[in-house]
Amino acid sequence: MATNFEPKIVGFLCRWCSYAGADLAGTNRMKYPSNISSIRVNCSGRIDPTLVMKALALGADGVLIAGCHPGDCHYTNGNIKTLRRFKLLQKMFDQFGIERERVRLEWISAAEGDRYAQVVRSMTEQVRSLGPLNWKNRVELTA
Amino acid sequence: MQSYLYFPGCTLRTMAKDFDASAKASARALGFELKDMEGWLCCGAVFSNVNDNLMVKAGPNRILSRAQNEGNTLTTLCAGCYNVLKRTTFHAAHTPESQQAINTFNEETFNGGVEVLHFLEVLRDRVGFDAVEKAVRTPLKGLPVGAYYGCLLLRPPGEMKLDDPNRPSVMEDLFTRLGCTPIDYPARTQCCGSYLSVSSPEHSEPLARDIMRSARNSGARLLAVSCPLCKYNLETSHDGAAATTGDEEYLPIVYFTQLLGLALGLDPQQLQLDAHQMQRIREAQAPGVL
Amino acid sequence: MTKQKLAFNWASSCGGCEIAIFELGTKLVELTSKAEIVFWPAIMDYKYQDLEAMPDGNIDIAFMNGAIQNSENEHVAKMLRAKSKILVAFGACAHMGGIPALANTTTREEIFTNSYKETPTTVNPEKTLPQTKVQAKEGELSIPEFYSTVKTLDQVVDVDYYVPGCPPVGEQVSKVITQLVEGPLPPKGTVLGASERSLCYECKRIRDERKIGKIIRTYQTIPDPQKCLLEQGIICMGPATRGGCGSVCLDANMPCRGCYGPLPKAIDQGGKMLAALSSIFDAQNEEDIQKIADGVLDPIGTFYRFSMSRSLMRRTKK
Amino acid sequence: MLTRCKGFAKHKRQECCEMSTTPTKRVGVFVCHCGLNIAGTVNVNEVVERAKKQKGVVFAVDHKYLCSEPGQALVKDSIKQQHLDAVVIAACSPAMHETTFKNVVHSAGLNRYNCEIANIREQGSWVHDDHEKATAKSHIAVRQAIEKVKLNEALQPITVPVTRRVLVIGGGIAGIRAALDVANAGYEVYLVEKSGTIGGRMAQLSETFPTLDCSTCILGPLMVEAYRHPNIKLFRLSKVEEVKGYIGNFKVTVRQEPPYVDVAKCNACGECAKVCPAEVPNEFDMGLTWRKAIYTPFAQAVPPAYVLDSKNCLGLLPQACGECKKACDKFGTSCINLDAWPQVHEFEVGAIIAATGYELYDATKLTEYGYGTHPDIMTSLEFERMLSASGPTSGEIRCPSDGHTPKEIVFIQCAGQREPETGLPYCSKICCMYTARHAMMFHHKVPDGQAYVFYMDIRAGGKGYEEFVKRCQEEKGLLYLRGRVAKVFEENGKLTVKGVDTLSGKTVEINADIVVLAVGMIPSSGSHELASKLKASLDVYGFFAEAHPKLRPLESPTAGIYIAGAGHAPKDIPDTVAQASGAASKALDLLSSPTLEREPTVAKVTGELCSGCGICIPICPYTALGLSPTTKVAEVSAALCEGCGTCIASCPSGALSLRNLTDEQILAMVEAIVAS
Repeated sequence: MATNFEPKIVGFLCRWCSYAGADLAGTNRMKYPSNISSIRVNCSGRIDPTLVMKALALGADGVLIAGCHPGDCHYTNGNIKTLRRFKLLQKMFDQFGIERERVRLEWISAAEGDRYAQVVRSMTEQVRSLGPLNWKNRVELTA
Repeated sequence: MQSYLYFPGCTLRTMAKDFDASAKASARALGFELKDMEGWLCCGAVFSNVNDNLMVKAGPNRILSRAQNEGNTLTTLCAGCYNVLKRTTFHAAHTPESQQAINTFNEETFNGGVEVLHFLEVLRDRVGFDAVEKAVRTPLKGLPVGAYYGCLLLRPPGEMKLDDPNRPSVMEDLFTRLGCTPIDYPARTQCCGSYLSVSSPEHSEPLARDIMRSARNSGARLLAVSCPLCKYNLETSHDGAAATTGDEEYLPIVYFTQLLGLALGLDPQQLQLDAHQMQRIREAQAPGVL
Repeated sequence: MTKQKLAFNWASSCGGCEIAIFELGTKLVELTSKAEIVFWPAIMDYKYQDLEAMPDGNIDIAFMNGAIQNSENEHVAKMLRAKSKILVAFGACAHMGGIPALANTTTREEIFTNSYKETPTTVNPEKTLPQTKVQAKEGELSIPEFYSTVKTLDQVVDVDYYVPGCPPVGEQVSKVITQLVEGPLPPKGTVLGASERSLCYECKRIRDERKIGKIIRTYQTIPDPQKCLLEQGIICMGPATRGGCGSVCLDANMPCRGCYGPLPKAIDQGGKMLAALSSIFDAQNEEDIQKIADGVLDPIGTFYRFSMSRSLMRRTKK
Repeated sequence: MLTRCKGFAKHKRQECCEMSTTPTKRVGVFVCHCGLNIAGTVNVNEVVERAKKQKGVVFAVDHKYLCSEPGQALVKDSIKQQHLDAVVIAACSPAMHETTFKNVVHSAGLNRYNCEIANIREQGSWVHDDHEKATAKSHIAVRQAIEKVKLNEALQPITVPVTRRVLVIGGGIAGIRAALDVANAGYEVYLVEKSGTIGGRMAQLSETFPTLDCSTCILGPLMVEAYRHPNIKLFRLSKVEEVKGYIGNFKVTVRQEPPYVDVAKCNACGECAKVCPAEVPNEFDMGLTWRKAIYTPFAQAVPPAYVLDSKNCLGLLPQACGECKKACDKFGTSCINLDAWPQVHEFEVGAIIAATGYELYDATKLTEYGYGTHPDIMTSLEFERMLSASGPTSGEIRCPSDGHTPKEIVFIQCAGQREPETGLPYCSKICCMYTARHAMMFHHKVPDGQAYVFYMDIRAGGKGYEEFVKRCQEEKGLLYLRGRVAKVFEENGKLTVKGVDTLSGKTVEINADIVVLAVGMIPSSGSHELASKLKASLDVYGFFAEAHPKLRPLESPTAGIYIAGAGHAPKDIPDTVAQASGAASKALDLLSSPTLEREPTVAKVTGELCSGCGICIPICPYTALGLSPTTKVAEVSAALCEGCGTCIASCPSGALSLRNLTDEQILAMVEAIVAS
């Protein structure tokens, strides 16, 4: 795959844990690739699988959903509902042939800035090595 | 015949043949057999003082990785082997990363897929004490036996889970079924001094002596153990004790399997109980039973 | 007033939609007082030349059913579009790709190898595969090109209205035709002959508690005809599917398969159903959740049975 | 693809319906340098210039410190001069200054929701070294914010009425203090207590450290005050059955067992107890004494009347005995009614204070210490009762086994505590202190006795605490041994404590007459059930969780629920009282206005799209969703909704949406990311 390829990764971060964790990574000046851009949502439970699909269909190479660790959800158990949807979505994405590395669900607490940086680093590298997803053209080309 | 995969361990093939023999004989009398596992080697207990935490586990992991080809349980007699093997399975399951290193080193894969059983567990949880009681031919009526557990059978409790670390009852329960009168005494879960008896007997000896005393003071006339090293330390200490305190009273020590065998009506020779020991046991017991 | 000119045509479909119209019976006859049918190859002897011969915009209302799976489908679709004032995507296939669109989980190559080489009933010693052009002694013969990705009608031509269903149910069909013939016309892009709300809105079954402990397939049980199928563990596409079909499947004690397509504001029918279904999994930890999820054996086939081409992903990565 | 309007339709058509009508707002973008924090890595000018090119942006400018006074002024003035409808602030994380800038926008006459923050510092300049990439990413962030703010709707905070009453659960010192504070401020309080009297654990204590003043003497007056207070309605023998509603508007159902004794008439003559044949261990004395089935919990109990516990009474339905009633009718004031029924009370409150207190860890689990095998091995609270003048021995220290005065006593601190494997992992905080007090009291009462205290380390943080412990340690006949006890056992009739003194490095064996175990505090048994009724979360140990460990220690994460006392974490009396008053003032803060405001960014249902499939209803953790009985479709209670949005993700018809975080907005942001 082209090594100069810069993946585009959409990050859906829950406001109370993961977004705060991402901020902490900043406060501690931890470095990670700029390929991810985050969208702050109240709870990872807000993320509807169709939004993930749409993101990929629109041209994202990877999607990261991050929420509070189970048991820590600010909304009691929104993250568990995310997990339920994610598990089934993952199963379907297997069928669609979308590599699991492209769509990840991670639990990142407000204290885990380092973990956020780590996740972004590893995910960026994995997606980079997988190459562009480029879904739109893929569909057109195989017409 | 129901059979259990069995790990003998070095001592049971040298110093503690009687432990091995009595266990196997009793097992047969109870209708199951202890089948030696293929290619067993030292459990590694004696290396437990080396400072490389992973090397210690290399040996036991080999044993277990081999055992898992023959079955999903492995039965032991020696409390030391039991402790080492059981804890190895625990760590295999709970510390995957270091386990990875060990597996790579051993070139054999083990990830905790074997349940390590002590013979006592087999009797209690698999065979069942009721079945044992039914099989008793010559009950050891009123034999005031003190069960000695030591550390390795019970600790660390989180990993061993054999019985309550401070107030165990498995051996007492067994002995009651055999007709004995088990004696509860405070020191039964105290340490016998373990390998200190090699490096610095002056430290281990008093420990062992306390245990003997405690047992005797509480009215025990016989001690039953499940560990060759404990047995050695307790026995050797007694002489020391006798010498220093002028106390001649001899407290015989046998393996719990030997008592089991007797109660099941097996021939003392089969259990490798010599005449001397038998006499002690008779003395200890209410006269006219054996 | 002059009679309106109607046309019916099919692309990649099973013919069920044609039957659905044909079944109108006497209604169809009444219709001929207001409209005349100028093109309907399935019923009467028309050739494409007849269509080509027509001037642009000659047809008032054209009903096209079937998905676009090969170059012929596409060609005819374009021609019909040009000749018609109003083009209606009729039935699930034209609307969303329908059953044919499940071919989007595979490729032309795979389909060819399977059907011309591997199926046990195939006798094809030379292992010849269809070629779009072949030289025969009579000259060059050509057949339409087979597409790897099945498309909806509106993915190849501009479509004015949609009539969902596999097939659309009778009374809805006659309503739609009358409405289009007599006017007034609804806004372009309207989905006709279906409700704006999901099937649940008209479903008679009793709902108790919204949770699913285990996915059950229809052959594994005889569902309680009174209770909501979803709550019995049977995947019913009802919540994510337009009503208006008269819930015929549910009356037969069978779950909705989703042929009436996504709801007006739903981004994606299958995705929405997946979200709704998994949301009510009765499990709190990863292991249990996985167990239930594994009960959905074929997610694409379940959630996109009729809407693959209309979906966000449209096909699998191949 | 359905938005194009061509084709040959003959009739006149109205315009396309599916065209999403993007509101055309005049957006202003403000990019902050934050000194060099941002400008050091991000090319601010480029961000500004590229922002200007975005659709809808009519104004873009940068500033050294936007959060500064002049910076805020710049935003405010530009809004006016440029007639902006919406503002994007590209600066630090919204966690820092979102409120600040929303207020600025508000002060400039715009709706505060027409402001979005683009985080180009914490998730921009600070995490990327490469200037180009950091700049590019900052641009994306700005575009996201622009796209979102364009679709934001102007919202007004939701105001809900506040029922200006408070429910206090638990009648211990925490509950009493909180109830009194609220009541004294002039608001009504419902005080619910499960036992027959208020007073709680503190009533059982003999003295309190470090001042050694008599516990009941300082507690008693408060109990009476609370009982007599016109604003406090006491429900003893009561249990919270159900809690509905939300902050400011809770509907509470309380079930009250009857005392079977008319408080107004009873003069506590005690004739009833004399004849009662049913004897049970007295929980107030930790089972060291017996009481009758009809009894007074303790001398200072309020109300000062007898109470019958129906569980231990020989039988009420059918009446089996009735001796007490006969006696009462004969010698007493005939105040006993054995046909009384439980009552169910329903009332509304605005705030709830949970002060459920603690229980002791089950000492029998600590087999190494042999509790339960020998009567002279006791828990600290049992010993406490023995010290108490109102206790089983009227304050004299005697061995429970044979009643002789102990000469040697061993106190074991951290009994089963700070032991992740076999006991409680945490420290109960108060044991060092009361053990010191116990040892000192022992020495006062048995001057020729010898006390030993085994400790791991002394934790005496608190006013006058360290001094107090030092004083005890210096008493003669009182020996502190730093180390743990391995085993307590009975050998030839004598209790032996075997432990180690880590300072001398020697093992010690002590023959003790009494062994006292300082067992840890655990949440009281009911708290788990209560928490689920309150929808308040608990921590791993079952204590009530706080909203923030540092900054919001008085509030539960569930709005309108406040926590006080040892039900929140092990605490001593001063801390408990302080937290109780704190919780009370938090509740008063809520009650201070007749209405309260809530974030309006909540879920909403588009009725005509909803088919009432009901999927969303169990999804909501706050029961904010329900099906309307009339329209049969879902409806949101805006007051209950916390805006998490998990229902939206579950809605198969797209009828649900989250205000100012709609699918359209999220997708617009996604496009901003992938399109660039």
